[in-house]
Amino acid sequence: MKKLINDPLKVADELLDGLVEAYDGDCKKVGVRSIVKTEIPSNKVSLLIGGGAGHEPIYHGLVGTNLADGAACGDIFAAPPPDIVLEATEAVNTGNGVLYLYGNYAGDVMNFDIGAELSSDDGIDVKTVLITDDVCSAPHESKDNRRGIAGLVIIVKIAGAASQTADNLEELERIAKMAVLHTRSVGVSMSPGSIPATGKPTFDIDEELIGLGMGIHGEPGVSEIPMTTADDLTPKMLDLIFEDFENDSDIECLSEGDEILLLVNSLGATTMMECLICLRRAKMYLKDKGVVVYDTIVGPFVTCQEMSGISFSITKLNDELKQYWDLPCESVCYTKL
Amino acid sequence: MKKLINDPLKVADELLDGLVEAYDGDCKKVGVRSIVKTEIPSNKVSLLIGGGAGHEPIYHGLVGTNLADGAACGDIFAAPPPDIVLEATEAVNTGNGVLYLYGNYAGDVMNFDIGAELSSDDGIDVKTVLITDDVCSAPHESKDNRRGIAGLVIIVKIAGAASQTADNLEELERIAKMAVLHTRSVGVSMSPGSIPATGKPTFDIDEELIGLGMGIHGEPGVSEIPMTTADDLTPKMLDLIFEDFENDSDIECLSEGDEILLLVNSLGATTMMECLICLRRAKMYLKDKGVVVYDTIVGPFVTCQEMSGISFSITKLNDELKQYWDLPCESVCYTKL
Amino acid sequence: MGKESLDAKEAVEMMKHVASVIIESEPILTDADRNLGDGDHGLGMERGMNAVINKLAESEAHEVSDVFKMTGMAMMSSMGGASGALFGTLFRNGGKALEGEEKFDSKGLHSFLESANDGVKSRGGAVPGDKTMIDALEPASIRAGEVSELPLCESIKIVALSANEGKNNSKEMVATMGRAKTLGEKSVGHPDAGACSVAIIIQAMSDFINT
Amino acid sequence: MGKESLDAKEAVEMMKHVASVIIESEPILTDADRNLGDGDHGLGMERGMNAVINKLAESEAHEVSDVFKMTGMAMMSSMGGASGALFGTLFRNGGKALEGEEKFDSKGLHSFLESANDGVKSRGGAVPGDKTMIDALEPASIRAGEVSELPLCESIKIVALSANEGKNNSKEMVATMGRAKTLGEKSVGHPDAGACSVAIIIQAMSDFINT
Ligand SMILES: Nc1ncnc2c1ncn2[C@@H]1O[C@H](COP(=O)(O)OP(=O)(O)O)[C@@H](O)[C@H]1O
Ligand SMILES: Nc1ncnc2c1ncn2[C@@H]1O[C@H](COP(=O)(O)OP(=O)(O)O)[C@@H](O)[C@H]1O
Ligand SMILES: [Mg+2]
Ligand SMILES: [Mg+2]
Ligand SMILES: [Mg+2]
Ligand SMILES: [Mg+2]
Repeated sequence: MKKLINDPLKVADELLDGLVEAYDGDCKKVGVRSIVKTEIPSNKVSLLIGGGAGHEPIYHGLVGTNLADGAACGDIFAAPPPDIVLEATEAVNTGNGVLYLYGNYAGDVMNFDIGAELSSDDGIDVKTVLITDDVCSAPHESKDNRRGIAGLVIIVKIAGAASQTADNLEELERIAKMAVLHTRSVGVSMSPGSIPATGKPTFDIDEELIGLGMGIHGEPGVSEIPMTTADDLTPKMLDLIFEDFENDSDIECLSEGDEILLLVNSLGATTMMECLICLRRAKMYLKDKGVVVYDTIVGPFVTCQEMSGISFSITKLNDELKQYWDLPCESVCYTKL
Repeated sequence: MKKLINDPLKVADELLDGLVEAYDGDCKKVGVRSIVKTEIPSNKVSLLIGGGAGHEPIYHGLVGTNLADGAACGDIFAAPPPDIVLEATEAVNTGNGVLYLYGNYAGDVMNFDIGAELSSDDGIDVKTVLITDDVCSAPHESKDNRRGIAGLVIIVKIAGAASQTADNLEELERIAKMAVLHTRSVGVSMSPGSIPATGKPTFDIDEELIGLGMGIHGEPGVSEIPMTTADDLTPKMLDLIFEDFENDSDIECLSEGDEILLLVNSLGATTMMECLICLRRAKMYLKDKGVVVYDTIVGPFVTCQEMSGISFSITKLNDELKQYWDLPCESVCYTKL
Repeated sequence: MGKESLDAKEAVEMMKHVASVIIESEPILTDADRNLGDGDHGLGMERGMNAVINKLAESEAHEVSDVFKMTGMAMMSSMGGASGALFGTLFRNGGKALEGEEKFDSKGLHSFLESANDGVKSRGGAVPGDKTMIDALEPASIRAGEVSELPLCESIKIVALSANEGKNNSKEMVATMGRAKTLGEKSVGHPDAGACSVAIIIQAMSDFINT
Repeated sequence: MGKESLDAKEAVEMMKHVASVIIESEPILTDADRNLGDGDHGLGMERGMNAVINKLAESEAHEVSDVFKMTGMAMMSSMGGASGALFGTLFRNGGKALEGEEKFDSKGLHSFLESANDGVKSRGGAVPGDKTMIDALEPASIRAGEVSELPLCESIKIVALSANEGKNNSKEMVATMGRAKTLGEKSVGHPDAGACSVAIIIQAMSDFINT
């Protein structure tokens, strides 16, 4: 694995410096390892995201115009320590409260929670919404235990838009929760990424198998299935999302005429070519179901180094979510006119 | 190499179908293998791009709002045949002429030229501008022989903006040529991509070497150098671009206070993390030179399957180019607010 | 000769020794986390322990409790991840239980581990049997209570054995917490990475105290 | 027994044979292009020759010239890439030179190759020695002029040998055209992929004519 890096132990710091540079002044680095918008309107409810590094262009790449106000960045695959959460919280806070919105991983929850405790010691009002879109990581009865995967791009986009106009922290929390409830993802992986500092792959998988439901660090999914074609795999994955909407009584199932957002995400090594071929089949599937795709997003947004794999995320839209989706946004990770 | 495809001989067709789907109605497929905007204003000078497939999200992903009006798409790494160029030309033509803008490869030139001959038999006014930004592919004295690499993203963006307001084909040609003259790139590769139909790598390279100046199909560059760090390689690559501006009497050299666009492109397998780390070093270099980065673009835009490598492209801005750069644009490949 | 207690200065030396042993053990911990998690536990602990070494070199510890609290702070601030919060909590909570004590002795060892264990349990919500660091920490804490009348150099040896046994027992458990939880039955057969760290830390303390 | 000339129907059979030989040779051509180019020449030729087979099955050729022109059109429309334009031009231009001829004989072979060679040269701008398909095509064309008094089954054998020799000579050349040009001196030692295709095509024609 030839990687264009310097000191393997400094990649998280150096990539953050590079990310700040990519913003050409729209964002700045704060403290040890946070990135924050240069200008945050003083009357705004703030949106803070974050998580481990190594998944570029998320998480820190989702800071931007009508997106997150800041991100607390950890080391490779490691949640940011509480001090970093605190420094980011202080930097984005305008006095109107800060919503923490991040993927549901034990490490992130503990560190952000400690960060929230420290922040409230400082008098900052913090609420937390966990991203839990990975339907393969827990059954729907315990959907709050699910991991956050690529659906976070849509969820952060919607919350970012909502944070522009939300009157208070509770209102932003409500919309972020709605975006989470309405967004479900299923991923697969064919081969692992590696940790830059050790060069070791994060998991092993047979040459003939696909990990169905695998997480974005290679966490095991529901099963290993034989390697197959794009056209065979795509409906299998979408079935899992449709079934999940069907089984979950907290939300109506996906039915004819429903409008959705469709995100096809590459985990890194899977080419845009493959994503597009899978997208083609996904659209056939959705047309069959009579579901209307309001907007399609495709690309490598949530990656894990050179890990190969793909995920589909579907957001069931309602008028409110759609209105927030429609707002243009700009960032290194995702830009929409 | 586990790839999520179906019939390896149909990848170019299927990915195009997927790409059309990604546009959610803003673009449509035309003829055998072209993609064209659904609505083209009737008074517009048209911009047609194109080239071989397998480099997604370019070329066909650069069709869109304030970008190209259409693209003629070839098979994997193969220029589109003349019939496809013709069908795309007819579809984008509004009667005000069509500019062909594509990378300078023998196959593309021959096929687009035959396409232009067929088009002018049909009474369509066609002009051609070749993209030749790869400084390592020929010395500056014969810069018209150079290959087109990642700088094409900037060049097509600028020409797309100019095509919205250009009074006639000659005017659009003038601006596209200016964008080409002002844009220079240098690439490297560490490992090859493969052709989906054969699974064979497109070239071989030593585990300890980097191909300096390699093209986006793995065409040889200026030399093979030992694998090194991001911070060591980046200045070496930028030096080549600066020297080229210096040596070429057709354009003034890059000097203090000049404004530039900086594009860091991944060839596919090189992670966004690595791109950002290299970007960090590039910005230091540019600050040292006193050159002002007006806008930074970073990501996998011009890829070659799972090939690893990176390129830097620099566009020396002037008022006219800057004005076109500033126009928002939207497409699957590149979107700017 | 084995020590019966440590003062603040000795506790600093002990934690430096612990840190160096953990740093050496990075590959073992990395492998353990590769089997069940995302493979970064070794690096995280290495990062944390390097921060501990720096912190202990920079600032002076007046009490033994400070040594452990500084260790916890350094780990929590530098590591991130689940284990940053948890090992940070372990040492901070453990250290708090020693506030006001001049020496670190067998009774102190028990207070330290009991409070550390409570802290980690309430921070992470895991209980024994969930295949986490708790499965090494809790038996060690209980055993420390049973042997708190022995001299430190003796009790720590016994406690280290318990932690190690707990780590070994974690092999047979099914993961229900952290990244490993989705493995279910497949998690059986490998020890938990965090439990490995706990066992190595206590063993390193014992080795230092006994030389 | 070798043929002295071919009518349109026989020319169709010959081109089908040529197509099947090229399709079989895909791996050889792929490897040749991997050494010097982007490795897709074999697939392109395979794609083109499949289109040729379909085209010849669909539409009827009344004259021998039609057979070659249809071959060229099918290749040009289906292949893309440098070789789509060039091999398309080769067969289209070659075919044009035979317009009005009822039979394809030794004289026709010469006209075909001469016109094909001119077409490829003016389309691609290469000259002999540039390490392209021209280096097989031009010697074949010249030799065809010299042996045009022999019966076709004899002349084609000699011409096929020339093409093959030309292909072999291309090994020692330095590439200056197409994707291989940036290789410079490093291109020496491998034959040009397009020259391999030309040699295989003419050899397959010869084999068909001589059975
Ligand atoms: N909720 C929890 N309670 C107790 N220990 C936990 C919990 N979650 C994780 N752990 C411990 O943390 C270890 C993993 O640490 P590490 O790999 O550094 O974190 P991450 O999971 O963020 O990559 C596990 O082996 C386990 O011992
Ligand atoms: N300008 C040219 N003139 C003549 N032949 C050429 C020229 N450029 C390329 N070729 C021929 O085309 C062959 C490569 O064909 P192919 O691999 O199909 O095209 P591409 O270069 O587009 O991938 C070369 O081996 C060479 O024989
Ligand atoms: Mg981790
Ligand atoms: Mg090609
Ligand atoms: Mg881990
Ligand atoms: Mg080729």
